[in-house]
Amino acid sequence: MPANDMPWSWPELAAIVLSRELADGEVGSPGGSRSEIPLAAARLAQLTRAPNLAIITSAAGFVANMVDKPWSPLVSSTMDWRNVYAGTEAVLPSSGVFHTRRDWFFAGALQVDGHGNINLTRVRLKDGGEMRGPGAAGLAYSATMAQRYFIYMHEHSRRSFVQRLDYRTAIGFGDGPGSREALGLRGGGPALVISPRGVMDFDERTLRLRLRSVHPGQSVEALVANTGCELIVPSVVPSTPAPSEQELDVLRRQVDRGGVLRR
Amino acid sequence: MPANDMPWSWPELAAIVLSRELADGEVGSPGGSRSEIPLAAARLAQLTRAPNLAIITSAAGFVANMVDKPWSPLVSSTMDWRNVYAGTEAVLPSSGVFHTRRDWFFAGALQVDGHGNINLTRVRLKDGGEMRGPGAAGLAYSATMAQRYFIYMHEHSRRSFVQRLDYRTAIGFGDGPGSREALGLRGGGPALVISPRGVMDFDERTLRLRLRSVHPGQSVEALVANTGCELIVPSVVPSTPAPSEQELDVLRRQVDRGGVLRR
Amino acid sequence: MTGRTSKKADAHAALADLRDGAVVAIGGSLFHNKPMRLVREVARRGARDLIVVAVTQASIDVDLLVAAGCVAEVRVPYLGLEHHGLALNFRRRAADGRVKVWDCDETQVIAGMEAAAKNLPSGWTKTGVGTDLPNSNPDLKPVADPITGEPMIAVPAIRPDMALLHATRGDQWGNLAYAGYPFSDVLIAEATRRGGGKVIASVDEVVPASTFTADPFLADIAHILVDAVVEAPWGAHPCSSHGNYQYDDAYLAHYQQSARDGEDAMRRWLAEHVHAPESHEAYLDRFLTPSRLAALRRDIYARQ
Amino acid sequence: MTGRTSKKADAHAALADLRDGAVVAIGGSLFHNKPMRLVREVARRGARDLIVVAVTQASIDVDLLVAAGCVAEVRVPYLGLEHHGLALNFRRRAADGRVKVWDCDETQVIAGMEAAAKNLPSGWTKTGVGTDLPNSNPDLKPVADPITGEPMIAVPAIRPDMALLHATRGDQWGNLAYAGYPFSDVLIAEATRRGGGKVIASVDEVVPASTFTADPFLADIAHILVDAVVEAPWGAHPCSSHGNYQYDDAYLAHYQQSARDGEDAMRRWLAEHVHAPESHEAYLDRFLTPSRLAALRRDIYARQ
Repeated sequence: MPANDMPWSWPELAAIVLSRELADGEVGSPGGSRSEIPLAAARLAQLTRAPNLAIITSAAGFVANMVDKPWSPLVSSTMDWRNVYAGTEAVLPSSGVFHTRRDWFFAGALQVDGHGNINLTRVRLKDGGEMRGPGAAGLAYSATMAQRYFIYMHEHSRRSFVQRLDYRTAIGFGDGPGSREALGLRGGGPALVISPRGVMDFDERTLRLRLRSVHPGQSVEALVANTGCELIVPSVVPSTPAPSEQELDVLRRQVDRGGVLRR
Repeated sequence: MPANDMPWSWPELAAIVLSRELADGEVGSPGGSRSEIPLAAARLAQLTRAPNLAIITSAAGFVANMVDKPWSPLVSSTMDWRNVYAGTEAVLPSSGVFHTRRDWFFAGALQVDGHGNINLTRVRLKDGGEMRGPGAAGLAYSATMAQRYFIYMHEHSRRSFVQRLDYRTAIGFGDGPGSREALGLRGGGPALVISPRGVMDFDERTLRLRLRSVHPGQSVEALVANTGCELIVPSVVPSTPAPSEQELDVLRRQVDRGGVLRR
Repeated sequence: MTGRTSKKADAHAALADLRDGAVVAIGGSLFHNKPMRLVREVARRGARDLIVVAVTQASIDVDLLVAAGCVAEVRVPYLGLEHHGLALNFRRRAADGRVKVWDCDETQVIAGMEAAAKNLPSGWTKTGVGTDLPNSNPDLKPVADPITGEPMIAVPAIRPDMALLHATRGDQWGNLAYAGYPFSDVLIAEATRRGGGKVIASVDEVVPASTFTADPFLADIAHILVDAVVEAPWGAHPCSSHGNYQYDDAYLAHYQQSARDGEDAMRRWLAEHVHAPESHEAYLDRFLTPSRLAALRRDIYARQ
Repeated sequence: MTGRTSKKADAHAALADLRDGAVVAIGGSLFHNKPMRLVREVARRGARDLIVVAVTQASIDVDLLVAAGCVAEVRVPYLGLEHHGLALNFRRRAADGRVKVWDCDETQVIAGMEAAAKNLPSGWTKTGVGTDLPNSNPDLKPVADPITGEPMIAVPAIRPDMALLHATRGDQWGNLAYAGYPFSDVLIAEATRRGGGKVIASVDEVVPASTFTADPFLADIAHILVDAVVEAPWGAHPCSSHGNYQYDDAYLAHYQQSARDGEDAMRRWLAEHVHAPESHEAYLDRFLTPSRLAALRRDIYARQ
């Protein structure tokens, strides 16, 4: 991870940036590795701009909204009772967890490519062996069916942003324009990739990864040098808008009082 | 309906005869028109010979057993709260009602043919019009998937026991030996047909309707004369074993205290 | 920051989106949990050409809409009035072709609704193989399983434009709780919402949202699946609110007698029971009394 | 008349039918509702060549069975120890081919289990279209939907020979109640029983049957889906009994350290934690204390 001298941690920045992507009235599931980041993002959105946003625990059915609810700690383990029970008003039957719309979800990945396809299954090592990841979980499903999704990468290197995945676990834009349509996929594919270095989205025409902003304190050059896949770099790359005082305040006082995101 | 001078009503006899077909440890659903008859049959079985028999309300998920439970009235409407709640220990989620094995179920019908196929959809009238029945309900499913089933006919005439159905709503033995196998159907097909005149089963080799017994007070001749489909009549046709004192006693004192089956 | 948006609505506003020709799913089963207050409102509006889906079973709900001339097609596995007899208005209009019938079994409708809930093109079932159902209903497509090759039936996804449900309790955010069985209402809500349709629920009581936050397992249907909550005390009448109050057998018998007496008698019944009452409250005060309500409650647990 | 037959059994008797090579489904998810008391018993028996299915997610349950040499194939959408890291025993044995991996997504396993629960040959899903999953797992068959022609994946029915579950409470007839989420345990029980397999459930407490007759909606899994109920207080330890007590993070960290230290360290861990304790009670007394139990309970609702 690159150096971060800012008055916020990388997970805090990720939670705040991702939070801004969520719109009022939407329904989505935080998930992926270090799921406390997307869970914080969704709670922060509910408590700031999106009071009608609904959180469904990924692969469990707890439907939660933190507006006017007592504070509850943010915990690392996704399905920890404290995480799923906080703000819950209804519990979907297990048969129905995959019967509801998801406007968004979050994915971590071992590798991502230039069309937003991701690998969570296995990575070939230089010694010819392979490192096995945790598996698809529900990401092959979500990537196929959800309205849009956000990829958060804890490492931004040529090993994690690759030209060619060792295994395509979940589809993004496939091989480019027309891929999703030909396969009859639902939803719009990946909307955004965030890493400790910056924020990327996808060019509307080519559906290729495009640099949207670099985080305060990071450089475009270092980001590009550490990206192994094609990346569209506009002539002007703005800085990722820094967390506002209100965002940091709500995040630290109402969402993550225990400081899990600062560890 | 033929005359019945016996000290029991036709629905009582039907409930008792059907009750004898149910084995301990089985799981099944009473259903069909006048579903109080199969419900009484199942409760009677639980309270006499089959304490581990489980009743699932047809198309709802109430799993009931009346052993050591307080008495509750028998009511005409299948899903009446009093019917479904009595003896209930668990309620299946609606998603799982069709995910559990049924060792048996019961079907009424507008018409039945000589291979136990049934019609609940529509009957052609002599004037060229048609009389529409209530529809398949879940019988096309049950006939396909359940281990075995019992058909109870409130009328035994050439209009209801027919050579050719006007519409095949649910499959019995289809066109005869090999039909179910060719279609990959689950379960063993119809086991028994009971009417106000007698009890019929199916010949093992031809899978054709076969007279098993005539009820006390009914004649083989009248039964045959009122049957419009082929019917195997053995040289000796015994009388349907009359309700025992214990059966009638448990039925009237513990199952149907209100006398719904005597109306 | 503005707060959350309430989903409480009156019946008229909740049904404003109902267009002629819509696919309307009705919840409950037989005489239970039928959203009769909403059904009467649909008939009052004079909706036309509806395709009505009910799963698992329908009774006066669909028969009344048929009698009121609202229905073009019926997709119902069982339509009848149980111990009161067959659904006579339906039978009359099906016989002369004014209403089209989509023959089906419960599990076929469920397969189509599950496909919609999962956002898939079709659902697969064994049901109907070897029967006349795929012959009289061409939407039920005979296919071969790709693994074993055995005969199966594919049912295209059924995506209602609107679902009408009745629950015992609900809160302003749309969470719904059933005292008795929810029948297939959860699936109906899932299939409707997933395909972009509206889910309208009447409830006997609107309760504080704290009811659900205190015990979130109470909610049979989560607010994310519900668009509008219509407060309608005794809103299932003359059907039962399952586990809360019983169906009104005398009222049902009167309905069935009118149906038996023919179309003129049915029109008079509709005028009196559907069109004349100016509001749900007027309906309740006209056709029910406190002692009758007490009897309908008492019957729930009656041990003789 | 003889009475009903109790399904209470001790773990050893309940697992008597487990044969080498069996397809075993494990319930719960991640660190929650894992039937660890039963999992340890399977390892103690020295079961071999099991095909282990877990849906939705697995952690120490499957990794421990892999470490004990019981497993030939893993069918698990996510296998990892969450904040403790990857499943190292699994990773080691998958890398050198001692364990076969059936690559899959949650919804693919669910499609296969739903097919089994419905007694159908295959389940259909959109999941996996356009990915490498059907390439590395030939059981996931690319097919075309018969209505729209669009690409789909057919998953053959997954029919476990045995299911191992953990619930909070159960009665002697086999009714089970969960204080928290039942995850996919209902589907696992349905799929297993429908195909003729055995469903074995451990419970923290066996309660009187009157608990369920007083409120039948309490039962998350009905007795008709359960073959044996094994009383096992704190039987999910070191995982959580969801909504009842928390997972034991220190114990999990120690497990993970042993896995990290290699196969010898893992063998020592298994000897101490799985093989040495003569009974479940001996295990509890060796690795837990009353104050630790109080802390695991307290953490459920902890507000800092």
